[in-house]
Amino acid sequence: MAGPAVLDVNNVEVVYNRTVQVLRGLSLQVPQGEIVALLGSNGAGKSTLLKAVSNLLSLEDGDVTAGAIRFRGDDIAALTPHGLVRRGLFHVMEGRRIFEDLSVEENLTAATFALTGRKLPAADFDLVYSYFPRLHECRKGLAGYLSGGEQQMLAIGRALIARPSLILLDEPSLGLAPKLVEEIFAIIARINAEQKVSMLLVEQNAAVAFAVANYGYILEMGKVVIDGPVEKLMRDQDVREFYLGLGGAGAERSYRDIKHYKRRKRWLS
Amino acid sequence: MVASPILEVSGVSLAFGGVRALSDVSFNVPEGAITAVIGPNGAGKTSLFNTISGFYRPQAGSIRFAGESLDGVRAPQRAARGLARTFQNIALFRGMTVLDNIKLGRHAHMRTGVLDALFYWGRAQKEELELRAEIEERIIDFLEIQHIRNASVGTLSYGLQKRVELARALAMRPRILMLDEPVAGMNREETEDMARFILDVKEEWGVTILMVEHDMGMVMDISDRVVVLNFGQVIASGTPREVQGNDAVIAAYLGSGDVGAIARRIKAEAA
Amino acid sequence: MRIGTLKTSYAADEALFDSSVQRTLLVLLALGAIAFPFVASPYWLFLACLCAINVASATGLNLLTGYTGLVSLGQAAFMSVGAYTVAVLEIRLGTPFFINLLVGAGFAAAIGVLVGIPSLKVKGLYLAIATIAASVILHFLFSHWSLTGESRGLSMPPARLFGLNLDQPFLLYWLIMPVTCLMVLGAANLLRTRIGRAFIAIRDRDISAEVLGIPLLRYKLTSFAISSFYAGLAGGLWAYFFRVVTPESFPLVNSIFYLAAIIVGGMGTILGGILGAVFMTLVPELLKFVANWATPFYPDALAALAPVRTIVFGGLIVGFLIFEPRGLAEIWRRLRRFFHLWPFRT
Amino acid sequence: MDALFLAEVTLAGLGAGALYALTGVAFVLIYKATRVVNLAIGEILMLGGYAFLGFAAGLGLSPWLALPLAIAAGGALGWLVERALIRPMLGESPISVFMVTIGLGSILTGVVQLGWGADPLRLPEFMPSAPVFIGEAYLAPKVAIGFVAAAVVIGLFLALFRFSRGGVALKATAADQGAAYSVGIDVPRVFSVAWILACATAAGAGVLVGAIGGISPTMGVFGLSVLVVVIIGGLDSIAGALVGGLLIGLVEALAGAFLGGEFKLVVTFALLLVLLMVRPYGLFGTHEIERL
Amino acid sequence: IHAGIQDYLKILNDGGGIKGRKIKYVAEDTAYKVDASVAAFNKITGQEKVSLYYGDSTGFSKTINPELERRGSMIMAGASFATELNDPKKFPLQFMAGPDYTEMFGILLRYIAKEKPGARVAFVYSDSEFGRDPITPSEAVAKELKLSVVEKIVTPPGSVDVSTEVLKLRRANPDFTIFHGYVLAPIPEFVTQAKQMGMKSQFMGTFWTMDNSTVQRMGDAAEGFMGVMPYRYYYDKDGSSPMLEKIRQMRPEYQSTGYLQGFVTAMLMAEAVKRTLDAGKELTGANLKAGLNSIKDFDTGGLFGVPISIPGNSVPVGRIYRFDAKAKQMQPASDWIKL
Ligand SMILES: Nc1ncnc2c1ncn2[C@@H]1O[C@H](COP(=O)(O)OP(=O)(O)OP(=O)(O)O)[C@@H](O)[C@H]1O
Ligand SMILES: Nc1ncnc2c1ncn2[C@@H]1O[C@H](COP(=O)(O)OP(=O)(O)OP(=O)(O)O)[C@@H](O)[C@H]1O
Ligand SMILES: [Mg+2]
Ligand SMILES: [Mg+2]
Repeated sequence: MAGPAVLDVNNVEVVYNRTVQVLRGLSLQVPQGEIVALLGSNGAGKSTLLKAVSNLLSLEDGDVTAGAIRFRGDDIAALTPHGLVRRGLFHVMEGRRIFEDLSVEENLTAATFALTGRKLPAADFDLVYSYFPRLHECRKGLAGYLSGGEQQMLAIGRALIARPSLILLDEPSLGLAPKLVEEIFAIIARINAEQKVSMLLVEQNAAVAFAVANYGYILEMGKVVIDGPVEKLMRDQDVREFYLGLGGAGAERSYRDIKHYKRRKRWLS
Repeated sequence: MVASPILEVSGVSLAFGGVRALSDVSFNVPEGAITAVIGPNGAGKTSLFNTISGFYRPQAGSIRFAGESLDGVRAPQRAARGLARTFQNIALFRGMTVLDNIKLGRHAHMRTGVLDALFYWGRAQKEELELRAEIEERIIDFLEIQHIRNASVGTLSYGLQKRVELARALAMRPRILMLDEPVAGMNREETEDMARFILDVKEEWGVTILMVEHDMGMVMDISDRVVVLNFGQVIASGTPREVQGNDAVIAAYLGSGDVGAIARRIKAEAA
Repeated sequence: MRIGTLKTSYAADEALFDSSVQRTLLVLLALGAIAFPFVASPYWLFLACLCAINVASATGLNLLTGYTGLVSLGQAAFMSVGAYTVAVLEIRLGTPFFINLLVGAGFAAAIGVLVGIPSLKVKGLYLAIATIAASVILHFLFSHWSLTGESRGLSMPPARLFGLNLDQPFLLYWLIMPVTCLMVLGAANLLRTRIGRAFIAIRDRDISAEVLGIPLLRYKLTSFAISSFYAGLAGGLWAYFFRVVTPESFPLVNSIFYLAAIIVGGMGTILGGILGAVFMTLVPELLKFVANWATPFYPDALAALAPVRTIVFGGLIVGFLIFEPRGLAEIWRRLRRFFHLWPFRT
Repeated sequence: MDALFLAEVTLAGLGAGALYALTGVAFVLIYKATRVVNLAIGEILMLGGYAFLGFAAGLGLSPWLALPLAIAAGGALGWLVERALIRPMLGESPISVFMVTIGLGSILTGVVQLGWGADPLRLPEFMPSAPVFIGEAYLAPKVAIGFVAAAVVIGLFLALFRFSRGGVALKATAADQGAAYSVGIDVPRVFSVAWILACATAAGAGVLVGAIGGISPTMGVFGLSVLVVVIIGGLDSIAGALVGGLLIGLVEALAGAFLGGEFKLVVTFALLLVLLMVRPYGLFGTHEIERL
Repeated sequence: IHAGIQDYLKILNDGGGIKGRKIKYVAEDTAYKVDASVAAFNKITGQEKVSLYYGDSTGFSKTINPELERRGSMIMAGASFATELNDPKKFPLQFMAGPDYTEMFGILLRYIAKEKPGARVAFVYSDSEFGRDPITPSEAVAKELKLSVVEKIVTPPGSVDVSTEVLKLRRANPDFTIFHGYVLAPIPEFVTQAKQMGMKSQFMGTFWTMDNSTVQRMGDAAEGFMGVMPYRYYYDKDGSSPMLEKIRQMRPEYQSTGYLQGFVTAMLMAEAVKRTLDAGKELTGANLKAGLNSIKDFDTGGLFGVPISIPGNSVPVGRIYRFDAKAKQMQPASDWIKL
C-alpha cells in the first residue's frame, strides 16, 4: 500500500441504541490519494462505518464503543462533525441528502460553511460547474425537483466546494441510469486524479467500484472478510460469484437460470 | 407470445408547472408478461407509475386497464381493481408490524365498516381471520418472511423491507404489479433473489409485471418487453435485444457500458 | 415467570388480551370497578367519574391524533357540542338520557367532520391551528346564542333512569363507567381491523396509503367523526355530571389537557390514553394533598398551589416528552416484561 | 362612518399589527431554523414584560437600561430553552416538540405567577406621552413607537437574511440536520442563535406590549393571535409574518370598531379558516414537496 | 379572602364561638376551575359535616346549586356577585356579602343621576360572563333614571390593545364611563389614551377593580378614578368601626377589599348560625338561610357604613369612592346608598 494513510480505522465497534451491535472490530485504511472501495451486502454496516468516521452516528443514537478512528493522525472522537468537515473530511451521505427546498446554488452556498475558519481562497463554484455543466443550467431551480442523477451530482458538487482531502462516498450509483453511473464514476476518477483527493467509496455495483478503485474491502456482518488490491479481489472466486455475478467459466450468469436453492459463501462457513 | 394488453397507455401527457414530465406517452402492457420501463433519471418513469396508479392526474391522454377506462377513477379504486405497486423510496408504514403492513394491502377488498369494527366479534373478526390465514399460507410462505412477521418494519434491513413491500403488493390481489426499482441498492446476490421472486410471481401467480429498473443486467435478462422513456417520451420499445442495440437508447441511457476503460483513460491522462 | 406463549390458532393470535394472566387481571379490575362505589367516599367517586369522562375523551383524541396523526386542539370544543346538545335536549324536550347522549355525540361527530374537511389539504400544525379556529368559533356561537343560554350557559335537570334521579356520583358512576368501558373497548376493536390499519397508514405516510387503496378523505373524516363522537359522548356525560354547561366549561386549555394526557400516557396506544387521562386528572388532586400536608411547615403552601399546579402540568408534559416519549404505557410495558421474566433480568 | 374615524382605526390597527408582526418574526425565526412550532412565544413575550418590570421597578434601574437587560434576559431564556428542552428533542415528531413548547408555556406562566402573583401589573412609564397626530388622525404614542421599533427590527432581520448566508444555514439546518452537519454547518450554533435571537425579539416585543396594556400571567394569549398571524403568513416566511401581522392587526381593529370587541378573535380565526382552504400553507409558506 | 375568613373565625372562636360551638374552617384551593371546585366540595363535605360553605366562581355556584339543594344541610356564599345568583328562588341556599353587579351599577347610576341629571353614560365591559352580567338590566335602570347609555363597548377578555375601543369611546363622548368585568387591564390604558385625546369623561369601576392597591397600580390614570364599594376601606377612620379597629390591630398592614369580603361573609354566616341556634332550630340549610334573611338593620361593626339587611341573596348597599393620588387612598365621594 502506497503513501501514508489519510484515514485509519482501527478495530472499531459500533452499537446502535445501546443494544444493536453493527460493527464488530473493523479495521481499514485509506492511503493518501487513493480510492478505496468498500463492498458488502445490505446491512453489513458500510454506511454505519462512514457515519462513524464523519462523527454523525450520535444523530442516530449510535456509539463507537471500542477502537479508534484517525483522520490525518487526529482522533476523530475529539472533533465535532462540522469541525471534521472543516478539516477536510467530507461525507457524501447515502440517499444524497441534498436540501430540497433550497436552490442548487444555495445548496452549494451551504457547503461553503466547510471553508469557515480555513485559510483558503473563496469557494470555487465554477470548478463545480465545470465538472457538472448540467448543474449550471439549473442553478436557480429548487434542488428537490432535480432528477436522481442530478441530485447525486449536486451532492458530489457540494463536496468539491469544501476542498476536502478525503471524500466518503456512500453508494453514489444508487438509482442512477447506467450512463449516469458511467459519468459519475468518470468524474470521481477525475476528481481523484486531478484534485488528488482520497476517497472511501461504498458501492453495491462492484464492477464500477473496482473500475475506479485501487484497493478493496469486503464487509460482512460488521467485519472485514477479504481485502486486497482490486486486481487480486477480481480474481477471487467468491467475489466473482457473489459480487460480480460471473459464472464458473467467467461468463455472466443469466438471472433466468438462477436456482431456488441458496448457495453458501465460503468465508462465512 | 404477446397476449392481449391488460394495460393500455395512450397519449398521456403530464406537466408540473413548466416541467413536462410526460409528453404523449403511449404503450401497451401485454398480459402475463414482464414489461420493463427504462430511461434516464428524470425521464418520467416514476411519474408514469404515479399517473397509472392515479396519484397524478394527466393533462391529456387516457389509460385503460383490463379493457376499462381509468379516466376519473381515483387512486384507491384503481388499487381495488388490481393495480398494485411498490415504491421507489420504500413506503412501508413504520408504526406497524410486518404482518399489519401486509394486511393493509388487502384493505380495498375488505368490507368491515365502522360499526362492525367497533363490535368486532362477528363480521369483522371473520374477515380478519380469513385474511390472516390467506396471508400466512400464500404470501408469507412464498416470500420466506415467516421469521419477521411480528417485527416492526423499521428494524429490518433494506433488502427485507423491499421484500415486505412486495408482500404487501401481493396482498392487494394484483392483476398487474408495478415495481419501481425493485433491486436498487442491492448487491448481485440480493438482486438474484429478487429476480427469482419476480419471475415466480409471474409464473406461479400469473400476475402481469410492469417494472422500472436501472440494473440492465437484470432487466435484459428477465423482461419480455422493454419500453424506453427519455424526456417524457417513448423513444424505443421492443424485446430486450432490440432495445439494447438501439443507437438512440445507447446514447441517451445505456452509455458505453465500460467504466473500467474510461477510468483507465482518465488515470492515464492525469499521469 | 412465564415462558413463551404458544398459540394454536390465528384467532388466539389476534385476541386483544393474549395471555391468561392478562385476562385474570382484567377480571379482577372489573370486579374492583364494580365494588368501588360501595367502598369509596363521594370524593373518590367524583374523581372516578371525572377520570372516566376524561378517559373517554382522551381515547377519542388518541384515535385522531395518536393513530391517524391529525393533531387536534379542538377536543374540548367537540365535547362542548355534545354537552350543549344534551343540555338543550334535556331542558327543551326532556328526552331520555341515552337518546340525548347519542344525539349529542352524533352532533359532535357531524361538527367534527365539518372541521375535518380541510384536513385533506391542510397538514400538520396548520391543521392544529385550524381546529383552534373551530373552537374559537364554536365558543363564540355558544356564548352569543340564546338557545345555549349565551354567556350564562344552561343549567339542566339530572338524568333519570326508571324514575330515579341520577344526581349523585354514586348513581352517575353506573352510567359513566360502563359507557366509558364500552367506548374504550370499541376503540381497541376498531384498531385491529382494516380501519385501524388505515388510520395508522395515514399517520405514517398518507400519500402512499392512498395509492394502496385507502381513500384519504373518507378515512380522515371517519377519524374526525369517531374522535368527535367520543368527545361528544364524553361531553354529554360531563353535562349530566355537572349539570351546568357554560361557554367557559370547555376552554382551550382543556383541549391541551387531552393532548397532554395522551402524550403523557403514550400516543398511539389505547392503554396510553387511559393511563394518561387518569394520571393527569389525579395529579392536581395529589398536589392538593401535598399542599395540605406541607401547610404546617410552609404556611403559604395553599396560596402557591395554583402556580405550582401550572408548573407541574407543564413540567409533566416536558418531562415525559424528554425522558419517556412513549409515555406511561411504555413504563407499564417495561414493568410487565420485567415481571414476566422475573426473576431473570434481561 | 366618517373618514377620520376610519383613518384612526386603521392606524391603531396597523400599530397593533406591527407588534403582532414582530412577535410573528420571532416565531418564524425559530421555525425556520429548527422546525419547531413554538407555542410558548406568548409566554416568552410575557416574560420579557416581567423581566423589564423586575429590572426597572424591582432593581430600580432606569427604564433605558432595563429595556436592553430585558431583551438580554429573553435571549438568555432562549439559549437555556434550546439547550435544555429543544436539543434533547431532536429527531422527535413535530407534535412532540410542539407539545414541549406548550409545556414550557405552562411552566413560564406558573413561574411568573409564583414570583409576581396572579394580578395584572403595570410597567413604569418610559415612553414619551405626547400624542401623535398623523394629519388629523390621532395615534396613541406608545402604539406609534411600537410600530417604529417593530419596523426597524423586522427590516434588520430581512436584510440579514438577504445579504448573508445565514439564511441558507438556517434553512439547511431545518431541512436536514445530518446533511447540514455534513456540509460543515455548526448545527448546534445555528439552533442556539436562532432561539436566542427569537426569544430576545419576543422579550422586546413583550416590553412594548406590556407598556401599552400592562402585564399579567395571562398575557400569553397574545401568542394565540400571533399564531393566527404566522399561519396566515406562512410558518417559515418572515415577509409572511410582516404581512400577516399587519393584516390581523387591521382586521381586528376594524372588527372591533364596526362589529364590537367580542368579534375580534372570531373574525380573525374565521379569516384564517377561509384562507387555509385556499392556501393550505398560508400566504407565503413553503409547500412541502410530496413525491412518491 | 382566605385570610379574612380565617381572621374573623379566630376572633369568633377566641371569644368562645357561637353558643359554645366553635367553627372549624377547612380550606381547599381550586384555581377557579369548576371541576376542581366540585372535587373540593365533595372532598370537604365527605370528610366533615358542613353547614357553611364558601365557594369561588359563579360557575361553581351554579354547578353546585342542585347538589346544595339536594343536601339541604348548608348555606353557601362565594366570591361572585353575579346578578343571576341573586335569586332566592333559583338559589335558595346561597347569598353574597354585598350588592350584586347590577346593584353595583344601580348605585353608580343613582350617583350619576344625582350629580348630573340626564348624563351620557358608556359601559365598557369584557366579553365574559363576568363582564356581561349587569349590562342589560343596568340599561333599564339607566333609562329609569333618565340617563342615556350612549355606548356599550365589549372588549375581548384578556385583550391588551384597546386603541380602537378608545376611539369608539371618544366618538360617543360620554360624561361617565363605567368599566366592568376587569380587574386592572385594560382600564389604565383606556383612561390614559382617553385623557391624551382630551376626553373629560369620569371613569368608574366596580368591586373587583376598586381595591386600593389595584387602583394605585393604574398609575397616572388612577387620579380621580371612582367606583362603588360596599365596605369601608381598611384605613377608613370616619365614624365608629370597632371591627375595623380589630382588624387593624390583628394586621397592621393594609388589607384588601377581598379580605374584607371574606371577613364580612364569615361574619354574616356566623350570624345566621347564631340566629338559627337562638331560635332553637336545627342547622339545616333552609333554617340558616331563614336566619340570614331575618337580618335587619344589622350592625357589622362598621364594616358596612350603615346597618344592613339581607332581603334576598344580597346586601344591596354601597358607596362611591374617589381615588386621591396624593393620599394614595380612596376617599368617599358620596353617602352610603341603599337600594
Ligand atoms: N439508526 C439505527 N438504529 C438501529 N439500527 C440501525 C440504525 N441504522 C442502521 N441500523 C442497523 O445497522 C445495520 C447496518 O446498517 P448500515 O446502514 O450501516 O448498512 P449498509 O451496509 O450501509 O447497508 P445498505 O447497503 O443497505 O446501505 C443494519 O442491520 C441496520 O438495521
Ligand atoms: N411532484 C412534482 N412536482 C414537480 N416536478 C416533479 C414532481 N414529480 C416529478 N417531477 C419532475 O418530473 C420529472 C420526472 O421525474 P420522475 O421522478 O418521474 O423521474 P424518473 O424517471 O422516475 O427518474 P429516476 O430514475 O431518477 O427515478 C423530473 O424532472 C422531476 O423533477
Ligand atoms: Mg448503506
Ligand atoms: Mg423514479
